[in-house]
Amino acid sequence: MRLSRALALTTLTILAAACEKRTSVAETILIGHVGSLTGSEASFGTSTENGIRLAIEDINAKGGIKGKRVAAKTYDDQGKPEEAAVAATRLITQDKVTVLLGEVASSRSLAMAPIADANQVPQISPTSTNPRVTKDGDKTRPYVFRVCFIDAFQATVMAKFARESLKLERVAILRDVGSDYSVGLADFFSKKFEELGGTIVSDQSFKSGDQDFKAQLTTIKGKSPEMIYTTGYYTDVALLARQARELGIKVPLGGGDGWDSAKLFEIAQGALDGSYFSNHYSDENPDPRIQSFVKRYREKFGGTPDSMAALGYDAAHVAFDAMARAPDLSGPAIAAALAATKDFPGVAGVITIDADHNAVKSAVVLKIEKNKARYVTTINP
Amino acid sequence: MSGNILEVSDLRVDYGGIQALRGVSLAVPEGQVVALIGANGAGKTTTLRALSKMLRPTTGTVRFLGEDVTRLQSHQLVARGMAHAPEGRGIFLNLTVRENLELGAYLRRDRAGIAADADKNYALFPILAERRDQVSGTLSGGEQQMLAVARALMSRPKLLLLDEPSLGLAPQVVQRIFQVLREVSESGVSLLLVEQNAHKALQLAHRAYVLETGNIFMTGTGQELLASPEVRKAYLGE
Amino acid sequence: MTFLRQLLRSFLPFLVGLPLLFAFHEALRASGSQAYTLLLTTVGVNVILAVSLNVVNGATGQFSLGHAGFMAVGAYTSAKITLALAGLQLSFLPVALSDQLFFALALAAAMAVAGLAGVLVGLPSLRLRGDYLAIVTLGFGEIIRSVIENMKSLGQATGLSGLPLRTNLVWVGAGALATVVMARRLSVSTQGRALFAIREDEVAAEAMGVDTTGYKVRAFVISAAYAGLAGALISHAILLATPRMFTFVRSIEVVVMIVLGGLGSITGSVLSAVVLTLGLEALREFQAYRMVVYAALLIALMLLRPQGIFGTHELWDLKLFKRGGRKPTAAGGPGAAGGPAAPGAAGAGGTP
Amino acid sequence: MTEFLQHLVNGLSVGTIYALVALGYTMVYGVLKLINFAHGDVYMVGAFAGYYLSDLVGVRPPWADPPPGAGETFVKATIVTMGSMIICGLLGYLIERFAYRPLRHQARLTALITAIGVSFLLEFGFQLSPLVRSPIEFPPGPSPRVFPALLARDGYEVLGVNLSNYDIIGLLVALGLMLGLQWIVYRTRFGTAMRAVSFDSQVAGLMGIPVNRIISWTFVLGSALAAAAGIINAVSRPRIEPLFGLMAGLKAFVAAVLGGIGSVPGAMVGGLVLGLAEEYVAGYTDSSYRDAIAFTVLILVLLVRPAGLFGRLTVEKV
Repeated sequence: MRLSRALALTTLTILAAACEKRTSVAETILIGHVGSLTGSEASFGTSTENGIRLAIEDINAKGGIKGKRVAAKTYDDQGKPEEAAVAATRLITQDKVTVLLGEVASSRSLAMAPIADANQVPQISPTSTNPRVTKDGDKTRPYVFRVCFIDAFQATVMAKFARESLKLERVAILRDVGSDYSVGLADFFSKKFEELGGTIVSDQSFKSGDQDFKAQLTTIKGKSPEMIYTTGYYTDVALLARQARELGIKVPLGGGDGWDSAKLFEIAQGALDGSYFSNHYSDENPDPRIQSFVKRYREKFGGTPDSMAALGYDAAHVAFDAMARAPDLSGPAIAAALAATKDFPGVAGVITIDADHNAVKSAVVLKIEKNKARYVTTINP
Repeated sequence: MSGNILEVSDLRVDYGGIQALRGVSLAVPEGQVVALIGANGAGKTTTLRALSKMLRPTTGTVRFLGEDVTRLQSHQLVARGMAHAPEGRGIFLNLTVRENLELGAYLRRDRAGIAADADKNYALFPILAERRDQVSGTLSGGEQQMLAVARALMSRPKLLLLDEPSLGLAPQVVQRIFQVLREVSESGVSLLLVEQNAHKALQLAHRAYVLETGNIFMTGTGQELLASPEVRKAYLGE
Repeated sequence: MTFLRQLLRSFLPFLVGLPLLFAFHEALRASGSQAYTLLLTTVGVNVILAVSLNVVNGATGQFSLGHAGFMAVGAYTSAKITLALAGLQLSFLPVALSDQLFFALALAAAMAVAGLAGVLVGLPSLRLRGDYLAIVTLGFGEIIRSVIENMKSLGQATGLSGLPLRTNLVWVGAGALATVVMARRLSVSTQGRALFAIREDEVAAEAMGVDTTGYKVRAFVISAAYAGLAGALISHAILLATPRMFTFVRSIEVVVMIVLGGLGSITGSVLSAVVLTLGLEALREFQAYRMVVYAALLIALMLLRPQGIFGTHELWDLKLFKRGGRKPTAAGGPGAAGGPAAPGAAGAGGTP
Repeated sequence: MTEFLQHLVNGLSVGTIYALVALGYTMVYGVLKLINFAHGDVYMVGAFAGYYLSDLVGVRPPWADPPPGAGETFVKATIVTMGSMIICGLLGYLIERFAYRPLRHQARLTALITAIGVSFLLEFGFQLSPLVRSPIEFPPGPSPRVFPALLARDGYEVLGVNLSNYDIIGLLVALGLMLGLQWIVYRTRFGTAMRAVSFDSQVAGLMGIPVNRIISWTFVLGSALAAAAGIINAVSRPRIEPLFGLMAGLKAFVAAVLGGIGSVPGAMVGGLVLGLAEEYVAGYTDSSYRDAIAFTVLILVLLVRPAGLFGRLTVEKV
C-alpha cells in the first residue's frame, strides 16, 4: 500500500504544479507566445521568440503601454498541433494573457485559433500563410490576425515576376510535402503560372530534413526547366541548391520568404547565385528602423535575423500598437483596434490589416548575387 | 582444511520468493570426483550455476583454491581454473567446432599449447576432428555433448563442473563420455558432477552428495551411497 | 445466467461511470472554467492510447510502433464524416443531440476503419516476430502518414481544419472507460490467457494448441480500433487533423507510457498515461529544457524501476506486492534474460 | 540512360551513408539484441564533434586565402575524423555503461525505453541554446550549422553523369570498413568472442570471456563507425542540426533489418538497396512517396524473407 500512496502523492504533486495559479501583477501586461522551441522546427520558433523579446525590450524602453510594462510568457509546443492548443489554453485561462502570439506554422495556428476566438483573446500569427488560419468556414475569425502575406499573394508575385519580367516558359516545382507553407505556396504558384501561359514541366517533392535531393533534381534536370521554384525553408533550400549545382543544373532557383536567413548563404556558398525569391523586406534597405532592428538583433542573439524573427518582431509591435490605441485592454477592444491597423511601419513591410484579418503589404523580389541578396523590385498588392 | 579445491558453505539462491537452495555446504577434495545427485528440481543445476556465477547467490561463501571467490564473475573464475560445462551443453551453435574449442581456451595465450590440447581433444573424440570446420549447429546431440566436455577441458581447468553430461545420449556415447571423464580425473583435474544417471555417477565418484529440495540430504563416498537402501530406492530405481 | 452476469459486469462500470462523468462535465461547465478541459481531454486520449497499445504490446510481447498511424486513420475518417454532416440535422431531435448522434456515428466509423487498418498490420505479424515486427509496424505508421500527406482530398500537410467541436469530457471519459473495460475483459477471458501464453513463450503456446496467429491479429485489430477512437476524439477537440499529429514520435510516446506503467498492467498504463501527460504539462514552464528534463527522468525512472510502475500487476493485486520477493538476478549476460518480472506470480490473470 | 546512371550514382551515395550507420546498428544488435535507438543520435554527435574539432584545429576552406595545401588538409581531416570517432566511441561506452548495462537482465523493452530516453536527451540537449560560448559554442542550438570543408570537392562528369570524389571516397570507406568489420568478426579472437556473447552471453562467461568488456567494446566500435558516417555525410551534405540523426537512424535501422540484422554484409547491402530503391522511386515515380516506398520495400522483403536478405532465422530458444 505504501507504493500506492507514494504514487497518489506524486500524481497530486504534479497536478498541483500543473494547476498552480499565477496572479498577474496589475502593473504588467502579459502577452503569450506559443512556438516550437524544440523539435524539427525549433529554429523557426526560436527566431520568432527572439524577435518578440526584442520588441518587448523596445516597448518597455519607451515606457510600456498605458503606463504598464509588458512581459511575455512563452510555451513550447514541440511543433505539435495538440500541444499548441493546450499551450494556448493555458496561456489564456491560467496566465491570463492579453494577447496571444503564434504560431509559425499554419497547422499549429489553426489549432490555436478556435481557442482564441472562444475566449475572446486576440491571436496574431507572425508567419502562418495558409488562408484558412483567419477563416472559420466562410466567416472571418473575429480574434485571429496575421502580419504576413497569404500564400496566394506571394505566389502570384513570383509567378508574375517569372513570367513577365524574366519571360520564363518552363518552370519546375520542388515542394516540401511535410510543410503546409511550402505546399500552399507551390499550389498557388503553379496555378498562377499556368494562368499566365507558362508550363509547369515537373512537380516534385521532398520532405524537410531530407539530406539528399538529387533524385528529384536529376529528374527535374531531364525536363530542362528554365527555373526551379522551390518553396521550402532555407535549411533545406541551401542544401538543395548545392546539390543542384553539383548535378550541373545551372538555371536559377526561385522561392519565397522561407528562404530568408543568413544561414541560407552560409550553407549554399554561392550555389544560389542568380536565383530569385520574394520577401517582406530587404536587409539592404537603408530604412533606419530596419537597420537598427538588424543591428540590435545581431548584438543580442548573434547572427542576422531571418524572416521569422522579423515577423515575430512585427507581430508583437502590431499588438502593442493596437493595445495603445484600444480604449481598454479587453479582448474585444484590442481586436477592434487590430482590425483597424493601417499603414503600420513594420520592419517586414508596411502593414494594413484587411477585412479578412490578413496583412496587406507590398512584397519585394530579391536576386542573389555573389552569395548576397540584392533588391530587385517591389510589388504592391 | 587444505586438500579441498572447492569449499562451499551455506549457499542460498532465491527465485522470486522461492528458495531454490536453502543453505548448501559441500567440498570438493583436490583431484577427486564429487557427484551431486537428486531428483529433478532438487537444486543440482542451480548449485552449479551459482558456483560459476551464472546465477547470483543470495548468501553463502565459496572458496576456490583457498581464495574467497564469492564476489567474482564467471570469467574471473575461469581465469582461476574453474570450468563449467553447463546443462543443455551450451554449445555456440553459430560457431564452428574449432571456434568453440578455441573459445574454451579464450584466456590462454600459448598458441602451441592450445593447438596441442585441441589435438588431444580431437584424439579423445575423433568425430569432432572430422567435423572441426562444421558449424556446430549441425552436430548431433552426442557430438555436441562431447564438444562441451572437450571445450571445458580446453581452459586446462583445475576444477571442472559438469552438468548432466549423459543427458539424452545413446548408451555407447554415455559410455564414451564417462570413460573420458575417468581419464580426465586421473590426469589430476577435480570434477564436480551433476548426474541424473546416479548409478554411473556414483561409480565414478569418490564422494557424493544427495540433494533434496534445496538441501543436502545425505552424503558419503560413492560406494557408501551405492550401498545405501534409501539411495537405491529413490535414485537407482530399485 | 452467467451470460447475463457477465454482461452486467461489463456494463456496471458504465452504469456507475457515465453519470459521474456527466456530473463532472456539467459541474465544470457550470463553474465556467474550461481551463482544464483540453488538458483532461489529452489525458483521457493518452489513457485510451496506452491501454489499447498494451493489448498488443503488453499482452503478446510483440511491440508495435505504429499506433499513431491508426490514430491518424481514426482522426481522418471521423473528420471526413463530421465535416460532411456538418450542416445536417435529424429533424426529430434537438440540434445538440443530433450532432452528438452523428458524432457517435463518426466515432464508430473511425474505430471500424482503424480496425481494418489493424488487420493489414496484423497480418504480417503472422510471419514476423519481435523487432522485425516492430519495424514493420513503424513502417505502416509512416506509410499511412505519407499517404495522407500526399492526398489532396485529405488536405495534405495542412490537413483537415474547421472540424466541429464535438469531443467533450463525457465522450473522452466513456472512451477511456470502454478501453479499460475491454482490456480487462480481454485479460481475464480465456482469450486473454492465450495472449499471455504467447507473451511468455510463443513456441510453447503453439505446442499447447493455442492459435497464436488468430489471437495476434485480433489483438492488433482491437488495439487499432481504440487508437482510431483516440485519434477521432483528439481531432474533434482541437478541431483539426494534420499529419503532424501522427508522427512516429507520437507512437513512441505511447510505448514509453506502457513500458513505464508496466507491460501488461492496465492500471499501470492508465496511471503512467496520466502522470506523463500531466508531468509534461507541469514541465512546460521549463520551455526548451522541458524535453531534456523529461528524457533524463525517463532514463532515471527506468533504471530505478525497470519493470515499470506496476510491473505486471494491477491496482487490485496490490497486496501481492508484499508477498512477491526479489526475483532471481542472473549474473551472466543479456541474451538469456527474457520476460519481465516474477515468473508465474499472480499476473493480471487474477488467479494466484 | 544518362538519367538512369545518374540515379545509380545518387542512390549509391545515399545508400553508403545508410550502410555505414547500419553497420553500427547491426553490430550492437548482434551482440545485445537491443535496438540501440540512440545510434542515429550518436551519428549526429559524430558530425558535431567533427564540426567543433575542425574549428579547434583551424580547418580552412579551399577558398581561403591562401588556400590550404593538400597535405595540411589531409592531416587535419584525419585528426578531425579520428578525434570524432574517439569522442563517439567514448560516448557509446558511457551510454552502454550507465544506461543499458544496469538493465541488461530486464525485459528488452525496458532497455528500449532508456535508449529512447538517451536519444531524446541527446537531441533535445543539443537543441538548447549555447550555455558555453568559448572555446566552442555548446550546445549548438536548434538552427543548422555549416560543416566546414574538410576536403575540397572535385566533381567529374563521365558520360553526362555527375559524380564527385565525395561519393567515391564515401563508398570506398564504407566498403573498407565493412571488410574490416567482417575481418574482426570472423577472424579475430575478439570477433569470435562477440559472436559467442551474441549467441549466449552466460555461457560465453563460462569460457572466460569478459562479457561486459566485449559488449562495451562493441558499443565503442559501433559508435565510432557512426561518427565516421556522420563526418562522411557532413562533408558532402554540410548542413548539420541536432535532429538530423533521427531519420538517418531510422533508415539505417530499416537497412539493417532489410539486410538481416546482425549480418555485416547484410547491413551494407541493405543500406545500398534502400538508397537505390528510394532514389529510383523518387526519380521515376511520385517522389513524395519516397519514405513510404522505403518502408513498403522493407515490408515486402520481410514477408518473403522474414529474417532479411542475409539473416538466418534462428529458432527461438525454448
